[in-house]
Amino acid sequence: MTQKPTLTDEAPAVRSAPKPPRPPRRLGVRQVLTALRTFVRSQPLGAAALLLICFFVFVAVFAPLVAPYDPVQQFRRDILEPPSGTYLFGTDDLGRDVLSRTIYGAQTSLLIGVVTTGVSLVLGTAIGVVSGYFGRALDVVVQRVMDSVQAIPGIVLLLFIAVILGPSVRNTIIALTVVITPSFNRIARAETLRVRQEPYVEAARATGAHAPRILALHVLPNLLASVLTLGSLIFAGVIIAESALSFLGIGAPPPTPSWGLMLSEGVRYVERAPWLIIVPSIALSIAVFSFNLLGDALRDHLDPRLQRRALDRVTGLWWGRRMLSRLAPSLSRAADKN
Amino acid sequence: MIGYALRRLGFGAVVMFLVTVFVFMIMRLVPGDAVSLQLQDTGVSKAEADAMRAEFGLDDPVWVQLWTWLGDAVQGDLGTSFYSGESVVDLFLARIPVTVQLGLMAMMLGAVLGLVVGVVAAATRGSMVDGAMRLFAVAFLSVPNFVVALLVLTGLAIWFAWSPPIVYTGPAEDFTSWAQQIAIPVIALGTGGMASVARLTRSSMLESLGSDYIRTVRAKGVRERVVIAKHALRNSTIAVLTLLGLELATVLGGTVIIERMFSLPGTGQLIYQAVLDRDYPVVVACTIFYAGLFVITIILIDLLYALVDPRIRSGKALS
Amino acid sequence: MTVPSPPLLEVNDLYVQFPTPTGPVNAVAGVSFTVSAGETVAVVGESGSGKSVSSLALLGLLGSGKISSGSVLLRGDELVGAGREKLRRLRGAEIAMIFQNPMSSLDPLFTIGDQLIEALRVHRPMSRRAARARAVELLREVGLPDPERRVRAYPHELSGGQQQRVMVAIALTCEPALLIADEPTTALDVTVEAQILELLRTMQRDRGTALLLITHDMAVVAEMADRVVVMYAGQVVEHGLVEDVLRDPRNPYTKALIDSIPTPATPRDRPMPAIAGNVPTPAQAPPGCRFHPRCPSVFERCSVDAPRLYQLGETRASRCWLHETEPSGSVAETVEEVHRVG
Amino acid sequence: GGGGGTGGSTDSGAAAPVGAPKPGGTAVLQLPSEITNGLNPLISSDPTLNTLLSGSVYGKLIDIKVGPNVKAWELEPDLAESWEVAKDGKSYTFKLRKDVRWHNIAPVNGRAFVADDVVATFEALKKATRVHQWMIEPVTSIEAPDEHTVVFKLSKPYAPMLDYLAYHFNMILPREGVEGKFDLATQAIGTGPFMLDKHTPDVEWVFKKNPDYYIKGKPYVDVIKRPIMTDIAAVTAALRSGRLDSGTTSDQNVAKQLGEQGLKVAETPGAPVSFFINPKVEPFDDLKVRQAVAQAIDWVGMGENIRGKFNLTSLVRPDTSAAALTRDEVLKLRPYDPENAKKLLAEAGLPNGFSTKLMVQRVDDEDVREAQWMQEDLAKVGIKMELEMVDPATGIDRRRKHDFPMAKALRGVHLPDQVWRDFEKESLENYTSVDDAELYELLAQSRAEQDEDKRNEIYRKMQTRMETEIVQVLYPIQKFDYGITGARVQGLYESPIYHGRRLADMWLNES
Amino acid sequence: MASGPQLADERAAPLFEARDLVKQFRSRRTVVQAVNGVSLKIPRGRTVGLVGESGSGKSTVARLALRLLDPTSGEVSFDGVDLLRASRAEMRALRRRMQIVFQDPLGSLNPRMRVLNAVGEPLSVHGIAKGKDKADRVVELLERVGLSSGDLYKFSHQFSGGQAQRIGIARALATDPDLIVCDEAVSALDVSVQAQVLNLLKELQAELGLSYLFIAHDLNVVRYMADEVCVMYLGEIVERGDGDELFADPRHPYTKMLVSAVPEFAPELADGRGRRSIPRGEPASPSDPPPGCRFHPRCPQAMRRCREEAPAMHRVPTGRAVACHLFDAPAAPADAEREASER
Ligand SMILES: Nc1ncnc2c1ncn2[C@@H]1O[C@H](COP(=O)(O)OP(=O)(O)OP(=O)(O)O)[C@@H](O)[C@H]1O
Ligand SMILES: Nc1ncnc2c1ncn2[C@@H]1O[C@H](COP(=O)(O)OP(=O)(O)OP(=O)(O)O)[C@@H](O)[C@H]1O
Ligand SMILES: [Mg+2]
Ligand SMILES: [Mg+2]
Repeated sequence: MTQKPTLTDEAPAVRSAPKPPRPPRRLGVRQVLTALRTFVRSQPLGAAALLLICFFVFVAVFAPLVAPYDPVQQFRRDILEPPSGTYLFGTDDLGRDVLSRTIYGAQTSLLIGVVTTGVSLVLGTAIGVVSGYFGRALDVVVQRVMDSVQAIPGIVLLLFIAVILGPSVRNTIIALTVVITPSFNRIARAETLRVRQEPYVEAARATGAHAPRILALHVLPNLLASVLTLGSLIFAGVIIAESALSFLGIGAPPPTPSWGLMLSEGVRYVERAPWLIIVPSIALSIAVFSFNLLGDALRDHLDPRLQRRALDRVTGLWWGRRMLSRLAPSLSRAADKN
Repeated sequence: MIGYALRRLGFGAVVMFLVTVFVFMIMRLVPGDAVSLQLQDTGVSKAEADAMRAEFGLDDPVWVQLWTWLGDAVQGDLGTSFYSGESVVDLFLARIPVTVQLGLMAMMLGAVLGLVVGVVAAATRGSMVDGAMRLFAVAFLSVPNFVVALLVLTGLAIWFAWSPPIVYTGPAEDFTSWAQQIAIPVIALGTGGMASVARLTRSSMLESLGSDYIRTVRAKGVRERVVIAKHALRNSTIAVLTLLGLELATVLGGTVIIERMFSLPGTGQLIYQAVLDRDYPVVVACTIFYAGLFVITIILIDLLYALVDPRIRSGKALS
Repeated sequence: MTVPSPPLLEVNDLYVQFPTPTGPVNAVAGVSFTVSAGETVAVVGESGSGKSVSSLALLGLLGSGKISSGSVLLRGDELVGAGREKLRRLRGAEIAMIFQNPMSSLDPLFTIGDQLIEALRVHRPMSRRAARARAVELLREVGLPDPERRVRAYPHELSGGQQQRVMVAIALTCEPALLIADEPTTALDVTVEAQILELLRTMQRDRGTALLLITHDMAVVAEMADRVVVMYAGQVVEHGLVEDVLRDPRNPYTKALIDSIPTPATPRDRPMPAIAGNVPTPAQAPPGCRFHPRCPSVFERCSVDAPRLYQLGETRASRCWLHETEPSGSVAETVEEVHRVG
Repeated sequence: GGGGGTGGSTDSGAAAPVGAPKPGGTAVLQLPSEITNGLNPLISSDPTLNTLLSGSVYGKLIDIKVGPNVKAWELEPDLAESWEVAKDGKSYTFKLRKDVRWHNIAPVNGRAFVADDVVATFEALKKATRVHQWMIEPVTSIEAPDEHTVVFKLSKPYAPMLDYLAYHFNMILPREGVEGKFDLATQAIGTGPFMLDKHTPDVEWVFKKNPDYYIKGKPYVDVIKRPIMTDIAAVTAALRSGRLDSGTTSDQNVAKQLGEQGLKVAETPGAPVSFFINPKVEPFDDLKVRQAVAQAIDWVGMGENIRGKFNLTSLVRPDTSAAALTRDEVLKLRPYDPENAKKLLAEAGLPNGFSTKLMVQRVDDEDVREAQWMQEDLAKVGIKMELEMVDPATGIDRRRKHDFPMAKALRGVHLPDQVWRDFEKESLENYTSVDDAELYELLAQSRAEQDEDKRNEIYRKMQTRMETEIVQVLYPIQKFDYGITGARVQGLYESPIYHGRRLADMWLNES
Repeated sequence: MASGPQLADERAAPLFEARDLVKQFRSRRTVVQAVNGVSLKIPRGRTVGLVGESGSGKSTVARLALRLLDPTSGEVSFDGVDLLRASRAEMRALRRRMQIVFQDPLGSLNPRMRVLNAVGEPLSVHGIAKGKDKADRVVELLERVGLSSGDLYKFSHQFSGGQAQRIGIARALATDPDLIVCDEAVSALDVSVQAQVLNLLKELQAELGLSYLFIAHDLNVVRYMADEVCVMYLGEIVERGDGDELFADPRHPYTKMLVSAVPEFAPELADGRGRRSIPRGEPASPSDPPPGCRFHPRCPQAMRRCREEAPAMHRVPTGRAVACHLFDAPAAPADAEREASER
């Protein structure tokens, strides 16, 4: 009654693949397109957000071509002109074209957003991963330092850094990076503690793999999803933070066109020249909105089943209003206990 | 539990010490000092300015300053302002109530609205209501709070010729006036919090709604309303608590713009002005206070967890 | 109990659909079975065969899924398409459920007393005090030691076996006519499993509750059930009295499944009889007979046409083309017709 | 310095009063910032302190006149009824009023004001080296021959003496305060029309009427509240809702808007915009380059577009001295002439311009806008100027360390002599290291010159020299602030200095 | 391949030997005695099975055996090398020769790694093969476990549980190990697939002469796989012996309880119901083990002595060893082979 079991049982799926397929190229156009296609299909909303972001990036990169005027050129006869055919979105209090400033503003704001998020992501993740993976004294020391950076009120750090280095786009980036890095550290560390206990990491250790290899091939790829998601959300927070810094006069120095600066400069004219804040506000909102949506979509897309829990916690905890999501002590603590 | 708490407190102390060291190091790098500022417009000679510096201990090497400060701090003396000569503790304590009121109210507003929005969105997942609520939440996230505050303030003044009372009064003195005064700042600060609470509530609600124990509750025949309000919501509070606790720590440190805008005598203004004035004793003390607050908040969150979740109470890790 | 009483529960040609990113998927495709009052019916099948989905569908607890066709009759009363409120009233009162993983099936934030009291008071007006007293009594009945104290315990303070006892107590609060137990012992150790199975058995015997026992363990079926329904890839492939099916499986799948279970008698020096290949997910169910790619007795027709469920005698049915040509000559009749008869 | 930004007065209403003065009521006047350093005038030079106390709580010997028809700097008696200057300019004799009493607050308890108080005050001031001693530097002795006479003896003639005595710093304190019988830092007991009633830190100051003020019937209002309000949006909203009677903005657009809405707007002369060019930094060591910079910028356009109301000035303010160069004179010395600027640059060997930085210490938003205006103008002649925003502490520090190529700030000086003091060699505020023998010679002459017209002539020469030969410090325009008052506030006149006594003339028309 | 119940092979030195392994996990408040004096020998080419309830310390023994954890005390040696004294380099070299297969087939594969790299990881780590060589070798391995080269570039989520477990086994085979520890390698699989994997493991053993430490909680599976079965209870081995005999004639009261608790699947028995005895009590917690014999609170035959004194391992005539006072026969206390020593 029993059929003789074969060692290599012939499941039809196996049978129909006689030749080994070519290895997928790492970053071929085809791969990117395929990845994009699946993303679009599974996350239409996220794809729309991505499109918007691409639009912003395009506008930022090609600002000189897109913008009707030089963003710092002062049309001194046309101060605070309302929107018209000449100035699509009106002019500001120095007679500069608001549309052009908004377009160039995308450059500054995106630059600050990308670099700040990028650098703090890399830095924070590196610190968190190493600290979380090796644990013990190193972890305790590193985490206390990170805690201390977080425990200093963001505004004090930002003010001090701005005062020491002077306000400039670069220094805004430095200041925000210092403030944000600990949150990436936290999430990366919490995720490392989780991933460290995954059987596949233990399997790699059993194989005799060195720590650097395990970190690079097993730990990092598996926490990237959460880190990237947090990143896309923090990105939005950074743009908002930049406006707050500008409002306090410690952001990008004038006449640099940046949305934050435009908002903080224009806010005095809400009544007389509302276009001064409406235009950058809308740009800011759409950008932030896109990054939020993209974050959500990335989370869903990258990790349909894995890590859902940790991620939801994290993404809910992003910047919110203030400087940081000082997130995940609960996560790290939960992991500590094991 | 006690050992654990002690360990946390120990960490807290380390953190506060590190914060102190950082702040002293940073101050060394900052250009300008309180003496130059105080003596501007006075035609004072350099020698006199240096004498004043010596008086403030500003001419000592930074580690001596740090050591002196620590020595005094251990004896309970956190220093006095370079300017008013008042004790920094008094300065801080006089201003903390406003910040705490503002922070707490904003958080409460954010928490209540956020919970409602989050719960409704989760309960109607995928529907128009859900979509609208999420959109609404993100919209609030993407407008800086000072812009919200300004729009509300200006709008009210233009259309209703109304503005909040100018002079801050405590809630005990004149409740109506206080309420009117604090309303707009609270709204401005609270909306952002609301958006993040809503987000988090929604996602953790969805997480609990999909869990096994909710299935059990439903299988008992419990009404969906009760399922959501009693079981799912309570199980989502851990995550929301984390957020709220940490937001509190940041909201308290981040009310500078709003406090300035509404002339609220809070710590945000104090610390901001102290940095600009290079009033180091005040900066150091405020930072230490905030760091302490941060540490305590985190410990408090832990205790709250234990209150909410019996597993944590008995020392078992979160599931 | 070999004579089937009029069915308490009748599930007829049930289809359950889940939306997935790649389009809707039928996780359950045409499941029919009946449960009579006081009877124990076991549903077995490998992981993903649709056992849980079928049972959750009965009470509208599918979440994102929905019943796309078929009918569920509880004492002749149609449940498919019934209002939420009606289903809610049935849950716990008429049909109760216990689940696979007791650790995660109890709300961690409430004491087990609270959870029992909630179950008691949902369907019957009852004072808290009375409910508490009843809760203690129920805990005692399910054999939880020291129930007066344990009523104030939180789920995590109990062991897995004790938690499952609490689940049983909750399920039995309203004396339901049918208890659905979805793999109640899979997460438990063998020693504890034996205890819980014993508990279920006595509870059922004492109260005359019908039991729909979902499991993937043939041994549990052998221990517990009167009748067995074997599922594969969202379909019922065979059903019948336990003695008949286990002793003489007619469907090749059932046969192969039974063979692949290691027993104390399995010879150690010979390979285990195994079924080649893997259980297909509902989305990739092959055409024709869903088992044909793995079937040792496969022939051409199997990969083309889907076989119907053949009635083999009064209490027995199997889904296989072999029955059409079977010399035994038992009347090949679809189960649907049987239902129409009685 | 930067802190003195709002220069002259903070509250002012220019329109002629409606109806007759009537007593009573509470006036709410914006105070833009909190004091930083305690209330002791011997220690603090905080402008906010002067706003609060000078003239209103503490009287001075001499004051300046304000009122509907006063246009220029004109002295009037306050605690001194009359005064006399010796021919040689080395002795000043003041006859004091006899009807003045100190506020009725312990430990002074409303005793009569006597010459001894003046002696005590100025002796203390001479010792208070850190702050204002420089104003009375040549004074060698202060004597009180009788209860109501005070004689100042000077080492040399010192023409600015009277101006300085009228200046807001020189409040007269009771001897008890000077001697520490009460704490000058927390208490203020003066002779002025108002008494300090209450202070809630960071919130507000409350003053109440001094019932024993020497001018009978004044002050009119019972209470003055000075809530601390920094944000212009909040001030605007409060003015609109009537919660605030008076506020100040530096923003012409806001002022215009509020004016259109029925509030009274008074243009109040403010501090000079100060622009420093550091000759120690190349290429500014070349006078031609400095001249080019000065001529490349359209100062008039800047004033018109950004400040609205402004005065084109050289260093001396028109509202405090008749010596100030007029607009036309200034334009002649410092024309807007980008072509010439380019030529000058070419002559200096920089035909293609150069890159530099402007350190901007922001006091109000207009500062930043002006900096951008200057930036654009300089760009047109090929000077690429980057803006470097600094906070006040950094600003003052770097200016004193001469650590900037160009700097823009608001230097809160009022009186001509005060202006020149900055450029003395040893002065800490000599940011651009002015070192000009001829200028110093003129300064010495001016101090010795008793005749006002002659002295003004010297001041003119000095301004001309600064504009043409030195060109290291420019106060290119004097900004105006906009005092905005509600309809009920009457009789509140602008003043170039912090001048609290004018509040005694203010009354509220409750309608 | 098959062999009789030749236990404790004296002929050759065992491939793997553990002596008196103790592992305690200390947390702030409690000490979990996960493993408490376990001794094991795995002869070359043989399978030693380990059964026990959840939490009895099976996985901990597995980790100790591979030195993924350091024992609190005890000795582990592999092919005569003392693992605990091995240098880093030695240890790395030894890791080539011992591999592990985990319970959760999907969890033990990095979700972000293609099969090629997952299976090839040991090859890369030990510098055995690179590039094309590696791919060839991986294909070979995949074919050996019943997969094909078509799967080379897939990710783990594209496989079913059974296939994923095959990948795990392929990875374990990559370095030609001598010992594979299977920690519940089939527990998560459906019976039909479980049978496939069991067959595969046996087949590989026959072909490659592998030794297995085979851990499971299903007695039937362990019996089928192992030459010698060890029954663990609360960190201790309570009985060991040939699987068939253990089943047919359990000696230790715990083994008896375990065997009788297994629901019997016997289609040929018309009515076997209710025949079983229902086990008493529940396992105690390893953080608070009972004194004396750890099983005594649940033991139907407990005596006073059991409460006070921990039993030693006694050899019983059938070639088995039992840790129970009942076997402390007056006949031969001297014969008692003290394999496990209690503290
Ligand atoms: N929410 C859902 N969305 C999509 N598919 C689902 C969902 N729930 C279940 N399914 C699919 O339905 C099929 C049947 O699942 P079901 O849980 O009924 O299996 P089961 O027989 O109970 O298996 P197990 O023994 O693992 O519990 C599975 O293939 C599963 O993937
Ligand atoms: N890293 C650890 N820290 C603390 N306790 C641990 C750790 N690992 C295991 N334990 C504890 O040691 C005991 C034995 O665990 P182990 O995993 O070895 O049991 P097991 O027999 O494999 O159980 P299962 O059948 O559930 O896998 C358990 O009580 C467990 O909680
Ligand atoms: Mg199931
Ligand atoms: Mg285990």
